[in-house]
Amino acid sequence: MNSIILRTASQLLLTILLLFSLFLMLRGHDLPGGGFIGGLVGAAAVALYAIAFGYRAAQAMLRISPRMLVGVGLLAAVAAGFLALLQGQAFLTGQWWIIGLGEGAELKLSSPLLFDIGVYLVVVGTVLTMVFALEER
Amino acid sequence: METPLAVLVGVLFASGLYLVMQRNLLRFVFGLLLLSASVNLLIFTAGRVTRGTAPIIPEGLPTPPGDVANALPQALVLTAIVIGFGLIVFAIVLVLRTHERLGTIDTAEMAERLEAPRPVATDLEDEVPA
Amino acid sequence: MSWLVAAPVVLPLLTAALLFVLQSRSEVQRVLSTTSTAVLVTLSVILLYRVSEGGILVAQFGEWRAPFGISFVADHLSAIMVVVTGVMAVATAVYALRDIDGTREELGYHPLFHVLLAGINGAFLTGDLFNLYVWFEVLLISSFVLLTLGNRREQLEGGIKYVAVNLVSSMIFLGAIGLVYGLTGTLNFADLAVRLPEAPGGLVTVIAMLFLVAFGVKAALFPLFFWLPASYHTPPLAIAALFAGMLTKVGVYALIRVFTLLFVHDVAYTHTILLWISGFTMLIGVLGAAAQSDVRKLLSFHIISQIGYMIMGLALYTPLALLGSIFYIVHNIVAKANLFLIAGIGRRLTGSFDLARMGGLYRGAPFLSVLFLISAFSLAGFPPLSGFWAKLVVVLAGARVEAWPIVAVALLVGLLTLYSMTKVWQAAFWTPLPAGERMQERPSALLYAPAVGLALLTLAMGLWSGPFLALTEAAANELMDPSIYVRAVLGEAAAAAMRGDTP
Amino acid sequence: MLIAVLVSFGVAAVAPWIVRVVGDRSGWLLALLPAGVTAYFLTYLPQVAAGESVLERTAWVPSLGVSLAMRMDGLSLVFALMIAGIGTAIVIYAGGYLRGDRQLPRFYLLLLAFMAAMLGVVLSDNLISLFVFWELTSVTSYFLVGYKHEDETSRKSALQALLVTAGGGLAMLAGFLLLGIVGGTFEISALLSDPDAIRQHDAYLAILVLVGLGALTKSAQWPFHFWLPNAMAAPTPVSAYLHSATMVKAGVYLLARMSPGLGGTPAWFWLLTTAGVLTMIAAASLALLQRDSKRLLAYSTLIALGTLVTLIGVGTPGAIAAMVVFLVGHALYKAPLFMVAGSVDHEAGSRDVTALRGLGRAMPITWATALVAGLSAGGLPPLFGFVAKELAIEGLVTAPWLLAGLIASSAVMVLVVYLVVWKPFVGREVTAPTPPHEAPLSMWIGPAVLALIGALLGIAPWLIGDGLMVPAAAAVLAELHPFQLYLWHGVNLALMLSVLAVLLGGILIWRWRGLHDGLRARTTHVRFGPVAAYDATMAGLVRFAAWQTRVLQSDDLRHHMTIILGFAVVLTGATALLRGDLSVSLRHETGFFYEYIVLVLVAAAALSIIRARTPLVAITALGVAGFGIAVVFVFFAAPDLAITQFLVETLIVIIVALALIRLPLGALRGEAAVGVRLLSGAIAIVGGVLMTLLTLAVTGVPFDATLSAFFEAQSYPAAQGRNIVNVILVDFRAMDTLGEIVVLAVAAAGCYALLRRVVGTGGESPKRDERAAPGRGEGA
Repeated sequence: MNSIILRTASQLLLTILLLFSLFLMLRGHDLPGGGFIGGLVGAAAVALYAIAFGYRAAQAMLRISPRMLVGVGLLAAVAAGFLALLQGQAFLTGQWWIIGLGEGAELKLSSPLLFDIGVYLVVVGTVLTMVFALEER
Repeated sequence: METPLAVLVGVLFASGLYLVMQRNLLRFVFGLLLLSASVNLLIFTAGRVTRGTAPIIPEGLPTPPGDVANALPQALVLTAIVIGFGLIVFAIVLVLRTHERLGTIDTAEMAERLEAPRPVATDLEDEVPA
Repeated sequence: MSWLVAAPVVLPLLTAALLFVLQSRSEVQRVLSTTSTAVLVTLSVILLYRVSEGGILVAQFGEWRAPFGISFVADHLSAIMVVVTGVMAVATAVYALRDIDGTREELGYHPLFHVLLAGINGAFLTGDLFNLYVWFEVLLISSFVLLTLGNRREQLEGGIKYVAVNLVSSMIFLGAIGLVYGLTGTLNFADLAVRLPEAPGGLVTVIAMLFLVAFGVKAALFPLFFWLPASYHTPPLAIAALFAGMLTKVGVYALIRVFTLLFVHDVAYTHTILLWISGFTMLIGVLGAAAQSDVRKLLSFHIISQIGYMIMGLALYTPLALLGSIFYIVHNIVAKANLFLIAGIGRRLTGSFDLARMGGLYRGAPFLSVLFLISAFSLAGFPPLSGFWAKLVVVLAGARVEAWPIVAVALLVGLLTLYSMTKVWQAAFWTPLPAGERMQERPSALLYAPAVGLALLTLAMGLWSGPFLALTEAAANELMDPSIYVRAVLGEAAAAAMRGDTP
Repeated sequence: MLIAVLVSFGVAAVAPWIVRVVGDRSGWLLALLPAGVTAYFLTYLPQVAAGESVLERTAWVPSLGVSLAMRMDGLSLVFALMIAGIGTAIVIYAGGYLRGDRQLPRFYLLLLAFMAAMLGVVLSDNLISLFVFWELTSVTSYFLVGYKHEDETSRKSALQALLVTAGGGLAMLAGFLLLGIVGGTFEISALLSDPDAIRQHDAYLAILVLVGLGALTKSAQWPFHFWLPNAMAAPTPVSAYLHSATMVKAGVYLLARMSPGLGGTPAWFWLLTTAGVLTMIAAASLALLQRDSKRLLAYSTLIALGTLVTLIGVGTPGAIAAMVVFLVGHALYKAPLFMVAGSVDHEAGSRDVTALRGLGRAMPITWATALVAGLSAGGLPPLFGFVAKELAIEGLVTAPWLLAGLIASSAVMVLVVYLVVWKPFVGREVTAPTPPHEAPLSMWIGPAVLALIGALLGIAPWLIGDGLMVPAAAAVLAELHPFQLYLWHGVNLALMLSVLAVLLGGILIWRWRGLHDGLRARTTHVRFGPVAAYDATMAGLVRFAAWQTRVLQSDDLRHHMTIILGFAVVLTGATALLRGDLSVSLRHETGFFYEYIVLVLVAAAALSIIRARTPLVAITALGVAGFGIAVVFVFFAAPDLAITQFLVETLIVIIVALALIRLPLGALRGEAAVGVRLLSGAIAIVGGVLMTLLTLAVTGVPFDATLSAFFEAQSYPAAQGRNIVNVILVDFRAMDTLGEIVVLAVAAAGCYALLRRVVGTGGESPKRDERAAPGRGEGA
């Protein structure tokens, strides 16, 4: 797949899809989406890149091994559960920090969000690990 | 709409069962996929289905305005789909690897291949005596 | 105390997550992994102590009260199982320091090991049916990977069978969960215990059979056990020992849980089926063992046979029988896993797992002989070792309800177990090594240490069986009265409603 | 009393170290233990002689009614003194016999542990703790018989002894449990205090047979007798101790102990006397075939055991008195005889009585000991054996056929004595494989002392009569029946029968060689009887095990899957028919046309996978089915599910395709035979129908939506989320999701591990296994 169009297109697509996947994840609490769906789309973005440039290039672009992503994601999810323990509440109890940004806009930071980010990372890492491992052969 | 869905559950389940009882491991994998689809659909159906609204609360309201679809089975099925995905991909890769190391994906031949002194190998480095 | 109930799952998960991140640093991994198991067993013992002092402990994740959120429930049975898991974790983790090679470490042995522990403990602690499925899958997928880790050909061949059968049974399990949910609208065990009696009984019995099959596969009951002897002899012994000890017991645990808490409306039917199955499981397993000449395969068949005794206790469904069943589980995990560890040392000394090629261990390794004898004779039910009490209680329970055929089978199987254990003893220990073979290098003390610890535990459970029996008795009494469980999870009102009291 | 048992176990545990430190003379030092224990038990003599019994309670497992209660009465004291007293002689003897043996440390451990266990058996007042000690004697016996474990005969004999006694032990355990249930306690004294409750219970016969099986196997009664002669593979001290003086008498002890509770019924009488007499006769006949001194003595032990069991079966005061006296008499002569045979073997190199001649000159002390013990064994005055036999004959006069058995076997006893204590020693010319010389002190002192005690008690039997024998008989009878012991009873029937037995023995001695050779020639090809039955059982077991494993354990996953799913379907289906009321009422459904089209499409796709001949077709069908299901989710208001299903399906199709590239084309070939397909098809169809019916039945029940209502109400107010499905995933049921991502993480790790191009070296360095074909195939 050495077509320049594809390469250019996939670079563009990569950016758009990655952003879209983050968007899907972040809005998941209120609308269809969430860590899993977002993660799949994100993984698809990188996988597409890998198909266009080879998995080595994709890995280099990522800078971090997909297996590491999995580990970090797991850590994030478990950590989200631990936040509640610090407050003396049960494991995985939702913690919310709502920061007003003025004019009615607000930023909702929360442990469920962190949890969902963990899910996102694990999904991206998992799918990429699988795809890279299959591609490698 | 539960009745036709229940019938579909049965058809998928039966096809899956038939396929997992085959000698060919690839067929086995397909059977597994069908079984998975069948039970996912079963959970979905068991929570009763409605054509109404998705379980999403509109802006500005604290709770859904009227009847919405049952959210719990959806969440369960979502989890089950994801878990099934992980398991089945692992199974596929295992079949692939078994094919490389034993030279067959026929369940009736696998044990014999194990006894063969020289495996049918695709990658020679595997054959360093373990 | 809710953190304590979650700790046996969260700690290994956290450890696994850290180990995933630290994948490239082998020394750090080893230290972290072993330390974590030590902490795990400590926390588990504290949990059991708390439960035995103050009764059932419940954790409601996210502070969502039952039945809406997911509950973890530590009753006596769960806490006992968690402690045993902790003990096995420490033993196999130490053994693994010498048994697991660098390649397997690099492929992720350490995090996988902890995920497996988390899955096992999750299955023991969860009070939610769907969540049980999730932990089952966690332990299954990690066992899949551990089983095939290293990609040796016999591992793959055995792995295929193990994976295939277990995946299909998982599908049946999931389907059964869907049906239960559709019937009751709930997933919480305690809530189900309240609501299932109101559901159509015949339908519930049919669904119960699906659970019996699904858990029966994991527990390796007759005739669902084929995957076990096809695969358990293939991985390194540190992994095989943990599998042999724990995995089937998770299935047994699940059977005990659902057939004491959920499906007790038609005991005459369901538990009679269990009784038949238990008899065949005992018999077929031990006969399978008699035909084997590979130590690991022989021991694998024994696992099946002994599962039969545990199910017999459940099937008899009296407090004494359940006590026996639980005591049997604990005894069996310790003794059976130890035999695998000892077989591993024996293999290092003689260079083989094949009884025809092993030999000379009585002369060459007297200490190992003692360790083997303790575990093997315990499994054969010889007094005063732990297995004797286990068998005694189960048989006594059978005699009390005059279930003579199963009592006869249980005793006969005891004799056959003795026969197959002496077969190993005679061939591997008494018979001299084949001509021209010499004893190999002295195995590391790290391999011996866990075997010694488990042997001492077996001895202790035999000679001071009183306290152990008291704990299991408390567990059995809780199981016989589901309203205790329901009260702990849902409160007094639900328990009273369940007992049929009018408030 | 428990303290004596525990101390003995303790000393046994450290015995190996003592032997290593002290060396060759450790036998003398270790003998202090049994000697001390003997002295300790002698202190109970006054109380016991006064007719008291001492009870000592120690809790063990109270919740099961198991205690370490110990009781001392006449019967227990007789046994305890025998065990410890003869034990002293044996421990000293073994020091000489096994001098310099590498395994001596282990030997002492086992021997002393056996002694401790045996003491436990005869002192326990609790059925379960008695069983515990009982089995410990079986185990220690196993290791002692297999002492020369590098020799295959030893191993086989050890296993045989273990399996026979342990098998009987398990029957006995069942009997004990039954007894405990019937009597409401495991305490023996409590059980025996109310014998009618047991004897008149429906389970009496079962209890009798089960407990009897334990006793009869342990005491090697016909048809379980064969393990005892084979156990002669053990070193001589073991044969002398376990297999003549003590362990084999455990069965006798148990019968005597239980006799107040179980005895006195016709069933008891017939069971015991039949077994006893058959044992006497079988042993007497088989003894004629032997020329190995230890085997000869083993068969004579069987005769004695048969006599004891017969006497207990008869159960009259006279018979019981005879039993306790015979018990002691036998122990006092049989142990020395074994030791003498061992000394001869040790110093002259053979146990074949036809290969030895004229040893008397070289081994005078040994010979003298042999003669004294032998005369006692032959039942000749003025020795204790004579007293015992006279009593036995008197005890059996009421049952002529039992008496006939006793006389016949006594005659053989005389022959055995001649062959063991006379034939090898007399003569001027010395015939022996190695030049004989006298045994060392350690090897003659023990037997000599025991033989002398036998002689002393023969002359003055009253020494132990009232003090020990009468209380012992009283314990068995549960009431006091005083009797006197005399050496000389005057000329009476018993004496005449005794003379008859000796005369018959003389005839046997005269005709022995011809009889022996003739019988041997005729019996070499015998292929039936208890031994053949044992061998056939063992061989059959192995064959059956192999057969059932072959049948059930095919190597083919497809077979496993078919059996498992077949079982699942049959079990569920049968339950549905038997118990279930899957009354499915067809409901009126209001579906849209396009919905049905999608459903039919999915079903058709699924079915076409079955028919697919090429992977491409299958993958396409799979994709269609998956996307169809996603569409179904769209129809029924599940957007998250639809998206997920769509994405996952895509990924799976891609991954299957990636994998397929590496699999051979036509990978879907390989069809099974028509019959197999029909079977799978039937299972599949029934399974599918069941699933449909169950789903319909379940959805036909009114739905309880409490949980969902809670989620709808709390999702936004309490969990700040509008997408209820997502809130359930990350908050309400976040634990599920946590598990789910762990599954994913591990699946990824698994794929990585499977696909990495590394060699699994295994933790093991290359060993023999790997050089040949590894693993499999060695199994069946």
